[in-house]
Amino acid sequence: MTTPSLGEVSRHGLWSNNPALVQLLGLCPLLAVSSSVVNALGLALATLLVLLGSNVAVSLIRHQVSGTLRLPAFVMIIAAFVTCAELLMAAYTFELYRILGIFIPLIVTNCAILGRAEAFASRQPLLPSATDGLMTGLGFGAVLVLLGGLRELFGQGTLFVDMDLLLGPAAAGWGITVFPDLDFLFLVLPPGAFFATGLLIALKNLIDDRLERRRQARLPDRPRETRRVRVTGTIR
Amino acid sequence: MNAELPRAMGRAALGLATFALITAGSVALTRDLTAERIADNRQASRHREVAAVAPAGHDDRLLDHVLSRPAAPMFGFEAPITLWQARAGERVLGVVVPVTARQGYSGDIAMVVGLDTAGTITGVRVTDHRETPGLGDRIEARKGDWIEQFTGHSLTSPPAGGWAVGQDGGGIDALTGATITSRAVVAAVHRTLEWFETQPGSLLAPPATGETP
Amino acid sequence: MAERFDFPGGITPPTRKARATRSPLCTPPLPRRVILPLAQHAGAPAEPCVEVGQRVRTGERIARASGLISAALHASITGRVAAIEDHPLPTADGRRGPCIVIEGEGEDDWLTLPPLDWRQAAETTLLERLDASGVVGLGGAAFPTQVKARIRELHAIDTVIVNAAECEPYISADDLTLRHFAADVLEGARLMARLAGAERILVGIEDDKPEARQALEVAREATLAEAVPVEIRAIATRYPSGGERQLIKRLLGREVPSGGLPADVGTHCHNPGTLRAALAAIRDGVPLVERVVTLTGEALARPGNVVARLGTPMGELLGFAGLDTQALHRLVMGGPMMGEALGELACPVVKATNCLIAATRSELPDPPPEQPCIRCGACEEACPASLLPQQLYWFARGREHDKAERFHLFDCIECGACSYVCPSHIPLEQYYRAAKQTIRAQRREAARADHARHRFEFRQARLAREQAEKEARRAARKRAAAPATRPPAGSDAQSAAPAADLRGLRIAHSAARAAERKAEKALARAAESGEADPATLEDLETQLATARENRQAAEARLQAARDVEEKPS
Amino acid sequence: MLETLFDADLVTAVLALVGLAAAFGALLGFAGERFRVEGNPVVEKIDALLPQTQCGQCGYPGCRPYAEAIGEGEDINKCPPGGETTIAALADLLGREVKPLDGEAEATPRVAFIREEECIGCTKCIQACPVDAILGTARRMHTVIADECTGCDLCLEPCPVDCIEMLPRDTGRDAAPLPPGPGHRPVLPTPAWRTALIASDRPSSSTEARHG
Amino acid sequence: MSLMHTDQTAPRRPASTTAVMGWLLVATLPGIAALTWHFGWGVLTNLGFAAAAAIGLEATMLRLRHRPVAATLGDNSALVTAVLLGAALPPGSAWWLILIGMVAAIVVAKHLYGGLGHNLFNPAMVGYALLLVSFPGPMSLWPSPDGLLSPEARPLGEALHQLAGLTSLETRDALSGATPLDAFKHKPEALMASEFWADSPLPDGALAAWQQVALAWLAGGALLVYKRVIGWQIPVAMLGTLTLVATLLYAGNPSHQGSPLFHLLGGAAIFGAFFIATDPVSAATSRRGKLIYGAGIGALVMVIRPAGAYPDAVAFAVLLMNFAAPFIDYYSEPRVYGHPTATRGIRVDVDKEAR
Amino acid sequence: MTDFFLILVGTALVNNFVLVQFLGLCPFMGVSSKLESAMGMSLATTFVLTLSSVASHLVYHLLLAPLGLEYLRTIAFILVIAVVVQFTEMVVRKASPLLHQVLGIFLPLITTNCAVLGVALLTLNRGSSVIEAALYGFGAAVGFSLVLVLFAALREHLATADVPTPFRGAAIAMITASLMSLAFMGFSGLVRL
Ligand SMILES: Cc1cc2nc3c(=O)[nH]c(=O)nc-3n(C[C@H](O)[C@H](O)[C@H](O)COP(=O)(O)O)c2cc1C
Ligand SMILES: Cc1cc2nc3c(=O)[nH]c(=O)nc-3n(C[C@H](O)[C@H](O)[C@H](O)COP(=O)(O)O)c2cc1C
Ligand SMILES: Cc1cc2nc3c(=O)[nH]c(=O)nc-3n(C[C@H](O)[C@H](O)[C@H](O)COP(=O)(O)O)c2cc1C
Ligand SMILES: Cc1cc2nc3c(=O)[nH]c(=O)nc-3n(C[C@H](O)[C@H](O)[C@H](O)CO)c2cc1C
Ligand code: SF4
Ligand code: SF4
Ligand code: SF4
Ligand code: SF4
Ligand code: FES
Repeated sequence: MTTPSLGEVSRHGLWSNNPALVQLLGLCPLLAVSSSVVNALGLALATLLVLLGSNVAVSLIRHQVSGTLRLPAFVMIIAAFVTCAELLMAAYTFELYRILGIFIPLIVTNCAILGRAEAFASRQPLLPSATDGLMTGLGFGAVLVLLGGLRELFGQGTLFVDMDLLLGPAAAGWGITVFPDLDFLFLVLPPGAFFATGLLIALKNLIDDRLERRRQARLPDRPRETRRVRVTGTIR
Repeated sequence: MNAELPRAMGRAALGLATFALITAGSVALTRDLTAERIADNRQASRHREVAAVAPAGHDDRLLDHVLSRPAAPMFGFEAPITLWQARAGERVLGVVVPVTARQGYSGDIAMVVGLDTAGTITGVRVTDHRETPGLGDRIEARKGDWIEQFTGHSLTSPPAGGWAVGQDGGGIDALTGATITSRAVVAAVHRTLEWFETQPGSLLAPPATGETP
Repeated sequence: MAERFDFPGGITPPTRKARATRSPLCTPPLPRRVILPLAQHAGAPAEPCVEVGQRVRTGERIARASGLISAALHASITGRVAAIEDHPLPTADGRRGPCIVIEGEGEDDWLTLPPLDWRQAAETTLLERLDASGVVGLGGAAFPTQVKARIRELHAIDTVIVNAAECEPYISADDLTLRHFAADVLEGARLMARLAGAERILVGIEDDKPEARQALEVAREATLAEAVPVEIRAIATRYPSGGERQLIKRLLGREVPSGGLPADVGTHCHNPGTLRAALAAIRDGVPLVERVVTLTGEALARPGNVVARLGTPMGELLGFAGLDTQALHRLVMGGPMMGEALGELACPVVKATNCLIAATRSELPDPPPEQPCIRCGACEEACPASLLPQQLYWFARGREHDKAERFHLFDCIECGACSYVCPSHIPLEQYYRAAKQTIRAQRREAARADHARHRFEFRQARLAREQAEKEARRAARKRAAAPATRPPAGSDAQSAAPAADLRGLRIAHSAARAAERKAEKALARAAESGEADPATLEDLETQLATARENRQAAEARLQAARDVEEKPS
Repeated sequence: MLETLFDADLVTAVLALVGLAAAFGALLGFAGERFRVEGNPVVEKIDALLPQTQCGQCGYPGCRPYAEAIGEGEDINKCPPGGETTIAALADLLGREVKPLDGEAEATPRVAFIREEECIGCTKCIQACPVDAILGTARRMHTVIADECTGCDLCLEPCPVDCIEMLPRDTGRDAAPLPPGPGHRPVLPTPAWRTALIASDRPSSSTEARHG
Repeated sequence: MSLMHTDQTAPRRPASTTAVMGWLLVATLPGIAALTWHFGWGVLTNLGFAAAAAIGLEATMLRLRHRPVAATLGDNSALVTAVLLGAALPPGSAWWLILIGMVAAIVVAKHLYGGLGHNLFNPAMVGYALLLVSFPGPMSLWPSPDGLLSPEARPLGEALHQLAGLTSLETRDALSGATPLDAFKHKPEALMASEFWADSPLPDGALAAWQQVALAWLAGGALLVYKRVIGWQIPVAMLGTLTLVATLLYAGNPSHQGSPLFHLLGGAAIFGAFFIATDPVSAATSRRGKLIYGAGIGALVMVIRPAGAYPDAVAFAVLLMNFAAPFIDYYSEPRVYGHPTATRGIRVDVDKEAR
Repeated sequence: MTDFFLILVGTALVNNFVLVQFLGLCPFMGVSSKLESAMGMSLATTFVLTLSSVASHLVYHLLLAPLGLEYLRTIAFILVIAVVVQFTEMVVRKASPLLHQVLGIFLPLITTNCAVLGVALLTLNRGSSVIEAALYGFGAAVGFSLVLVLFAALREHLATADVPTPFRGAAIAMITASLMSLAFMGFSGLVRL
């Protein structure tokens, strides 16, 4: 596996191989914690940190672990990061810790994290791995927050409510009520989470499609040539 | 191959153990460093909850005045009860009782109920629940003032039979679309009041006779 | 009518047979020119055995059967071979194909074969005669009767069934054949019963043909003394009772296994026209040059059944029946359910042409546009094979061929009952036909790929063997050149490696030998069973050759290693 | 700091987990040794799905090496002779996403044809053919066994006199198209007798797709 | 190919999809009439607005998807969805409620899946369930069955007001009530069934009205079966299972459970059995599959009704079985001619390995 | 007995892990495009889930709790799970290579199937016995398998549908899951946990 450029890594993590919209990994926290912006943002930050840390750590030890032990070793690293994060959150942002509840330990099993560790960090040097962790985390977080905003706005008619839990008292007044009296439970409940995610994926497809079409239009008509290796003879 | 087996096992055991050493070590270290702060946070948070429902005028040392009472399954207390006295100096103003409402819509609902000496409710707060966002979660004080309606009520007001949600013929409004949750909360508060009746005086005894922490 | 056995589903479309059954069978004037496609039967096309310009007599063989399943072709008029060239064939896709065109002389000069007595002649003689006469099934599939009649070689048959159901609307060719030649048909059936070794003959006839049934009864009464008993059973009119599988189920309660033949359940099914043609070929020595064709449809002034010479251009035949070209909207060969809509009047009548419908627009209107399937299940109720047509439709449309097969696509008899009832007017069986053809093509390609891989492996093995042999020779030469020289000091390390190698090589050699034996056995088994087709056998041979090459390569390598081994000692 | 490090709590924690991990590690080591698998049987199945043209357009010397590469994680869309069908089949087998073909699909299957009058009998093509589909010996004219030829065109390049060309292969009548689908009328032949009669009388709508 | 088509002869069965849907619409007339008779003009305002919304949405979606608009609209299927959803909603619903329901039904459940014939879930029930989950309040308020002509009956004008969202049922609390199933479900646990009926919180004549409506649906359903628009399998299996389970429950605890007749006629069971569960697109396809499918719906209704949070469970039961239908299809193929036994299920990879 | 039954129904249907609790979604979306693989995945997950539920329970109550190391539970559980999965993987790889290939990356990803850790943690919170823990794990797995298999059949059906282009693939699968989840709302309130 060759080492991709950092730009490429970033593009992958943020858009073209976005964990939430393309790889469909890390869906559980994505759907479960996206009922409001504040929850989403909290989990996004926690996930980002863990992802970054685990990618770095896995990349550092990638030459030391053998086949059978790889998986247990990686998850233990991730679990350690998560537990530390949990403890630190409990120590420093206690309210948020209480709200995110069970989902913090579950960051451990956010498939996206192990997925990146397995697919990327375990084969790449430190810098790309760190970039990948950061960008994937950002990509995931962006979708998470977007989804949170969507569901909060159209489900409850508000936005940025309770941001003070995360950002301190300064953010106490951020909450705005956009549609008073709106209570569209569908979006608040599980079905709405799936639905909104489906719409986001479709939206991404639509954008990709448009971009691709525009790119195609700009390209001159160049017949694709077929590559050939002319190899015959004995194959052993 | 058979000769290989113990070697492979040993290698794997050693490898995994090393990882355990590193990870468990770092976690344990973090924990050591944060344990105190977390405990403080817990305490502070609990205090805020308790203070919110305690009778006015207390000395802000609510969590220091702990009482214990045996379990009372009849009233929904399945484990021994640990409650707090609200005091102003030596004077006992009332108590704050941690109550669990069973049969919520999705699981138990943890609450604290504040009572003054007369058995009048000084406040109810939900401290932990898993009710549906948008429906049942309006029992949270942050999400609505439904929970405030209990303040000022006592066992006799509303009178007998009135301690139920409107749908069941009682005098307490249920949250629209969340009758089950409402029913559970109302029932738990009601039982707490009944239990309070059965503990004449002892809960309100002045500090000298009351248990100390 | 309560019947003992029945098949599920089926439909009862309006029969519309009356117009063509009012008048008796008649013979139109001889065509001036006939066009005889080389491929008008199931199997390989016939091979022309006449030259352009050659004069041929009616009944003279002009093309011979080529291959196991094929049929001969005979001149249907007297005249000169004008051309052997491509002409439009009577198919829906308007394909063209090679045909022999005969320009007539206006007279009918027959060349017949000597008559045979089917009760006396040897079976092989009878089969040869059927072969020489180009008799094929006239019920639709045009399968060479001679091949079908060899049934006895592989299967035990107890019943010969005469398929006189004629369940499709419009068609009355069998009806008229029976009205006029019931005795011949029954005798033909006896002939087939003899060839198949059957002990009874069962005639299945739908109850909308009382005259034909009457004629059959009369013919049966006349031959009561014969050894093989004949039973005539009327069945309620329902499409597709004439499908042989459905008929067998309905008459006998037996089900032809999926992918099998009626012979697998001891039956042998023939169309009345086929039986009459077979009898004519043997008793009178007349090859198959004409057949009964129903000419019907509202665009015809004089509908009826005619005995038409094969190769007659359809336009000519229809003209005889009073075709109004202005009113003609659709020309259909066969019945309206399974027949094919043709685009040209110039197509010739072929052996499988049992009916020509010259329909007006109001009679057979254009199919309405297809609507989405709503899974209403009407098709399922109509399917005589108990398939789930709507599922097959979805899979065929989605090109999910493995699932279509899983839902038994290949058990569909393409009867079209499902399309008939579909409220969304989906031409379902067209989808099935397309899917089947695609699957067959894919299977062929897969077999090709397999074969190519085996050949490739063979080549690899051969190259490896050549390489190994070359090395072995080199090793031998080396040893011969320097027999006495002691190996230099470093040779210990060298000789240790071959020793380990040698064991590996020996194992490889015995594995290669085992593989060879396995391939030999597989080939022998396939060859013995007699069921494998030549391609499979060839493939197995390739595999065996590969195994041989591998074994030889292993041997050579082993030998070379041994040579190296022995050298120091 | 030091006393924190040697805190009893900490030591038990670490010891407990280390013990657990060691036990599990041993279990895994055992399983890893016991259930060791050699090779990859799936390669056989992948290979069976490839068209066996052995043309090398996938970038591997033949189908089998490509099959092995797929087993290792190579993309499944690199075989032009196989085209969409093969990609779909591979995706199905391996549970991967279908991807568009990387390269130019071949329009129709082809076979090599040697113009025998031009052939000088150099045997170069024989050596190039991966399936031994060319017959002939040195200095005699060569010919292709059409049934065996996979159409890989590997024999084209080595021929010094360019006497080999690729011709479309007869694949039989297998191109029955699916009907046009909902919203359209099934395709029936245009009745030629009508067009022949009066051009203007042609039923224009009978075979055309009908929209809206 | 088959060049003949049913229009010429079929005994009773409608000859085109348009006609199938048309007959379905005709068959809803008795039910709609009964509903209107008992619950007032609100039924008709529901239906009218739903139909308009359905046609508008269908046309929009067809245009967006570049499909022939006029030809496809003519198949009446959107109208069927609208009528069925409109009849299921509480009479006199506000326009926005109906619109959201129709968007869920036509846009999400139908056209995102590719339009008529492709949807996996019953569109009308998707719309209904979504509304039920999202707006439990408005969805459980039924007007009292005063009858169209009685003095208390609300005039058409008021129904239009409600449709416009200007007045809601809630503001006329005195006149509105729960459905019988809803009321029965929410009776205090201590109360016996008999006591409940003796002193029912329901408006007068509510139960009778519901039963009459159910019988009217039954009449329409009979027409559907007679015209062979639907097979008998699904309704019979569903109602049979429902009755069976209800009888068992009732026999086990007659003092607290509703009687089988109550379950059969007190809610939407009949309507569901003949008009909803039979939606051919989202149901199981084979005859045996339909039996399983129908039985599943019946059983689920009787699981959810007494124990679940929603009083009338038909919508959810139908959706749940829609969800299971493709799987049922895999396991209910009939025995095909020439095969010794029926093939059931899928071939798990063993076969493929052998291939 | 009824308790056990309630646990099963409760975990399998009412609080269905996938559709209601949002656990195990990645394999749910990832391995559901073919019925065959879905069945394989169901089996594997059922096995792993039940086993690891019990093992976690034991580790917690026999090792962590006595030593006062509750805070290490995440690490310990995930270790248990990873080992169980790894072990299963090796066995499957040996026993059915094709299944192994089909499940591909998903078998190791059972480790990160949140459902597995979720069950372990949720059983802890409920303070159940070993048998209950096993039942809870099994019920969750049955619920997971049920929806996975039904969903796979649904998606196979969907493969022939004429879905608008931007919605093809994951998007329509998500929306289907949404409607399934909507249908499962019907079970809400059936059993209170
Ligand atoms: C997804 C969902 C979540 C629900 N959550 C709650 C809840 O948290 N609390 C509650 O009391 N009712 C909840 N309900 C509603 C109950 O099922 C039931 O409909 C309601 O309690 C009846 O009350 P009502 O008579 O006020 O409408 C929920 C319903 C659904 C569909
Ligand atoms: C030994 C034997 C082999 C046959 N093989 C075939 C065959 O390969 N293909 C075929 O279409 N019919 C074959 N037939 C004839 C069928 O039984 C059947 O009569 C014929 O296909 C026409 O039937 P249909 O018009 O219902 O399609 C064979 C018959 C016999 C006796
Ligand atoms: C749907 C269907 C209907 C058929 N109807 C008839 C029929 O009415 N009469 C008939 O002789 N053959 C009919 N056949 C053909 C028979 O299956 C069978 O091929 C024929 O009887 C064999 O006899 P043959 O070889 O003499 O043609 C039908 C086939 C199918 C598939
Ligand atoms: C017997 C029958 C029942 C139907 N039931 C429904 C239904 O319950 N809901 C619905 O949206 N459409 C129903 N339809 C209409 C149609 O099937 C529906 O629009 C498709 O599901 C949309 O693809 C029904 C159609 C028929 C023929
Ligand atoms: S009859 Fe037509 S519409 Fe009905 S299920 Fe069959 S194919 Fe679909
Ligand atoms: S064409 Fe095939 S699927 Fe249709 S009814 Fe006939 S046998 Fe059944
Ligand atoms: S491109 Fe395809 S056919 Fe050619 S060698 Fe590669 S796999 Fe084989
Ligand atoms: S003959 Fe030529 S094209 Fe054909 S297989 Fe051999 S090398 Fe390839
Ligand atoms: S995040 Fe839960 S399974 Fe992937």
